[in-house]
Amino acid sequence: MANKPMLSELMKTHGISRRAFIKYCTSLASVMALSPAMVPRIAEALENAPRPSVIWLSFQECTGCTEAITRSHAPTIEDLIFNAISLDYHHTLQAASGHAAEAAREHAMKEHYGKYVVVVDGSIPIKDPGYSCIAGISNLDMLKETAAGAAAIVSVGTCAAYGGVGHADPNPTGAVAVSEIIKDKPIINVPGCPPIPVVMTGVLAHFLTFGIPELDELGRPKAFFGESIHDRCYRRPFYDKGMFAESFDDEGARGGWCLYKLGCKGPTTKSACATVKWNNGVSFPIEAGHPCLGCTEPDFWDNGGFYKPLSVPAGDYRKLGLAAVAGGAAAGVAGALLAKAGKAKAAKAHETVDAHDLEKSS
Amino acid sequence: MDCNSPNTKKTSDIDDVLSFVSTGNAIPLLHEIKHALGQLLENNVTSTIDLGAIPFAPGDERLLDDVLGIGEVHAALAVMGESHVRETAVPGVWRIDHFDEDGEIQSRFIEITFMPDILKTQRTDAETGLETLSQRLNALDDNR
Amino acid sequence: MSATLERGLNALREQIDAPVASFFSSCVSCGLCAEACIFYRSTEDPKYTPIRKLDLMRRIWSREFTLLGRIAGMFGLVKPVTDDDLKEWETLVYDSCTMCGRCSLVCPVGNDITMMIRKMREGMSASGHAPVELIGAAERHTDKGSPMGELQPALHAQVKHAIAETGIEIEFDKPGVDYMVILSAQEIAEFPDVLAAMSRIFKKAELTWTISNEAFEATNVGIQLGNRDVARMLVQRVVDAAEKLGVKGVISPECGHAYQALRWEGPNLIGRPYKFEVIHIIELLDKLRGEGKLKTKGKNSQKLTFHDPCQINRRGGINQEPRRLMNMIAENFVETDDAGTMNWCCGGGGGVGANERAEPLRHQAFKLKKTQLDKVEPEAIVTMCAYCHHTLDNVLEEFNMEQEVLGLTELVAEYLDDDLNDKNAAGADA
Amino acid sequence: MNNPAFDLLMWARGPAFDIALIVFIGGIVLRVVEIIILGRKKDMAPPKGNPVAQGIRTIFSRSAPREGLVKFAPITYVGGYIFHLGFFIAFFFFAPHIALFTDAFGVSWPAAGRVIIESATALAVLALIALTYSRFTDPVRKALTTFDDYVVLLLSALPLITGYVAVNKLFGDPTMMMAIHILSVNALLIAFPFTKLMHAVTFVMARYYNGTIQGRKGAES
Repeated sequence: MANKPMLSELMKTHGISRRAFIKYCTSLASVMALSPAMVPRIAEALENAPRPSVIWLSFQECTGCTEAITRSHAPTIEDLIFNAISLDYHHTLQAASGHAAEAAREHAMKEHYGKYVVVVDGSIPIKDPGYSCIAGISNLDMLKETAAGAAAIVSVGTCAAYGGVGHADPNPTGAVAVSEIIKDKPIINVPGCPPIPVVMTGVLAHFLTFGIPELDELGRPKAFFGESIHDRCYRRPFYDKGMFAESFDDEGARGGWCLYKLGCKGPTTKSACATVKWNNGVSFPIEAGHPCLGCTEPDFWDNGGFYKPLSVPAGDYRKLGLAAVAGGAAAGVAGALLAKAGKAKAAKAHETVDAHDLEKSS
Repeated sequence: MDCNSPNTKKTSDIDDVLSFVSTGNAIPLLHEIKHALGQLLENNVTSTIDLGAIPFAPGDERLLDDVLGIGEVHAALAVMGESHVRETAVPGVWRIDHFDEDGEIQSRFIEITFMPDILKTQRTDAETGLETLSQRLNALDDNR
Repeated sequence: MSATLERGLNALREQIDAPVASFFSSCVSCGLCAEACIFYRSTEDPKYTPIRKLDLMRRIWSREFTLLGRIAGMFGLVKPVTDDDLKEWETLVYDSCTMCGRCSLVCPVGNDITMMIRKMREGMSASGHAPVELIGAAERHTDKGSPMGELQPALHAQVKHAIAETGIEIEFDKPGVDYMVILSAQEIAEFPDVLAAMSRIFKKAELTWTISNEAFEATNVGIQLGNRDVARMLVQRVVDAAEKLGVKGVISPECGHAYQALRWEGPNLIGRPYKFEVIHIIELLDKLRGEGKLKTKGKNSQKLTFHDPCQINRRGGINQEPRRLMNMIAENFVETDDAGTMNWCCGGGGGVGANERAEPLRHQAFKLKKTQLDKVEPEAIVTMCAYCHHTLDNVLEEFNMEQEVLGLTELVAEYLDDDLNDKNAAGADA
Repeated sequence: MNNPAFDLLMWARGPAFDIALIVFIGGIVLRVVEIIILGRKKDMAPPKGNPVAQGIRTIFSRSAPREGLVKFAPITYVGGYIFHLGFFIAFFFFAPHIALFTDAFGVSWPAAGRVIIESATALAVLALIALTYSRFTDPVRKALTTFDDYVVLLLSALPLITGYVAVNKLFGDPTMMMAIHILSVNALLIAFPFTKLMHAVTFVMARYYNGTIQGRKGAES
């Protein structure tokens, strides 16, 4: 696996023309939100990219991220990007198993110490590390051990990036994100449940060409997570015109109106879904008629109900409101009674006067 | 609800409404194109505008198509999926749409140039072509 | 017994009710009441902003009638009201407010500021901060039956005079008649012609009426002073006399606050409805006109305008009645700007006219009315309040204005279609 | 890992909103009950007009200015109308706000478009600036103005401004701005019963009482 041909060689052997490669680079630039002027540089960098060894660690996860990334129907240049890396360990995909598999990981770590890339999907339980083990090694230990010699870590999926579903309340396993454990390595978060495959390859492409991309405060590449879904949503004009679907089966829903009132989290969710879309650009949740769940955001499971509009209070405020009415009424009665007592006292103290009592004696 | 029930009138109504929905981004974009065309003529500078980088609604799309129109050249490329290179009715302004092998849109550009680069034969491809041609000629020689 | 701070504060406490609480809760200190106030508009001094005149009452409300104010008071955020405060407010509450009620009509949140000034004066008077003139008038009214002192002899003389003039008998203390007439001290002293006018009109309309020796005074200084004990006592006199005579109704004369006192405050002061009705003389005249019992002949050819007394129109609800009468007898009736409900006060109402130190301010305030009068240039001003009449007479002289002021009742009588007018007309022809 | 902006947003629309709502509702009920229980004596004077009918009519009719007065306080009148109308439109016709009412009461009504909402918001803010300016410059208003008034002006402006910034993403992280927007609304809710903001409820009572007092006399109100 170690002596893979360079990308240009690969293209030649696959009969891919330079023109196709330029087309890919152009589209890649568009996906990464880079200027079209950058295309020549991308092409050059991709051709001469080093081929880092990649160790893929899967912890508390559903394999959805791996599924997503391997679900390309047609062989594309994305495949080539993957071919350009040396995936030395991925316990779901690799042929080897058991000791042989672990040996491959240890070998890669030793061979490429300080240079390999660790890709993680899944959260890490820390309440009891024994909740999730691979080959008898707890996730926590394996992450620490593997991360020690890594050049960078890519946390793929919301679980690895932010804890995800495992971290959701009440978090029985004490699941945490990679960044909670590893503090001394650059970490690129590629959240999403799962992340868009093109985004994953785009990040890898960026890493191969220009190194670690510019990240936002949540460790996400700005190129893909710089703007909210709401801002890029093709249904945004309906929002601006005040046209909303009120249920999943009304005129608005059929007419493709804005899904804000059905709980769409687009306004607070940063992701490229609305532009890059899913399944090779076929569609994305909102286009399919479902509000955005906000899966690229930390704690999206617990950020209010999926079908609750963002502007709606998250708590059980109705009961509280009724309690407040009762409490306010009680306090009001108390206050009024105090006031009335004062007034009654004043009335009692009232001595009928006549016109001769209106001047001060002094 | 029966999702397959044909309700064509309804759908066309919706399309009609949608086509009027716009973000207002088309007009500034057209001005940018005009400026770029001026630059091309004055300083021979080509420009590329990534349509994926601008929020566009169907109404914007319609306006852009209406204003630019369809020109004389239309090239269909077969490069890992189709690509379409069309000159608009405003010569010097080209529309380039890249599709992947499933026929889904990959990226879309407007190029302001005398000749889009993607149409030109790449040097390495020509080199490969030379090799290929040589091999084929050799094969002919061998078979002779 | 004498006035003290504690009695003043208690009096204010007694006055605070749900409307007051809702008014203070609603004020957003927008300042629009100032634009309606005759004293602010004529001086542009912000201290005359109506709602500010109530600040002491607001503080008591806040400190003692709201739970939150109580708490704020504990932290010293709402200061208690002191005697010095009341002293400082005296001129604001008595000199610069005629209780004209314009502010209550413009307040966007609907605060009846005028009603609160009335309440505020309860506290002011009980704490000994009422103007001496008003206290003096109250004492005279209590002891001698009228704010001007002993007026009974004068009244008898005027009645005699009226009988002589009209040839129609006027009987005192006659039970079982339709109406008991009461008069304002101003009418008895300055405008006694109203007696003859009423006498003739009622005769023609076949109404029976009388005057009580026990209660002929209509004014009620207790209302202006802001003292409900005094006001109640004065109302009670009229009520007792009327109920003793068993009259059908009491005619409230051309006097603003007298109408306010007897018609609207009275039943609440004595705590029960009357056994008779109270009707304003102009209301009655208009009613007679409507029933065809009041007919006139000829019209006044002068250019006439009408001055609305605040307590009778804006605060009393008598607006169209005088206008219908005016149209019956005036050939050239012109209205000033803001005529009717939003008419400017003459400047003398609410006890301000009796208050000597308020005179310069009162004159200043008249300028607003003057501007309106100058615009229409009437030859005479008709009104239906003897005190407005009195104030206008004085102030017109002060400003060297030529107009004559006329009482509406007298003016109507002048054109009454009766024998006396026929005789006079015949005399004039001859 | 947490997103501090989203955590703040969740706190703002969660516990903070709950607290604000309790204070808001409890406070309003407290103050209204306190006023109503004070009561007023039955009026013994036989009515000339219809007090109750006029009281109810005045609740609405007093929304119009008294003729001829606007020119004496143009900023107060025009600014006042624009602010109240703008705030009303922005508050009741912006879809996310309607969603709140739908959630709470199950009622819904058509939303206004962005142009209307944003114009209303901008105008309301401009009106508030003008009203604040006149509190500094108009002698009457200056003399009446207390600390309370400035607090109220600020608290009314903040939700408008932060809402505008959050929706238009003018600056700051949009999620953070949304959180700040909701927090500013919470602040408004909490302050409501304890400040002059209370007039938005009690004006109904005040106008009604004024109307009944005048209506009994058959006088205008």
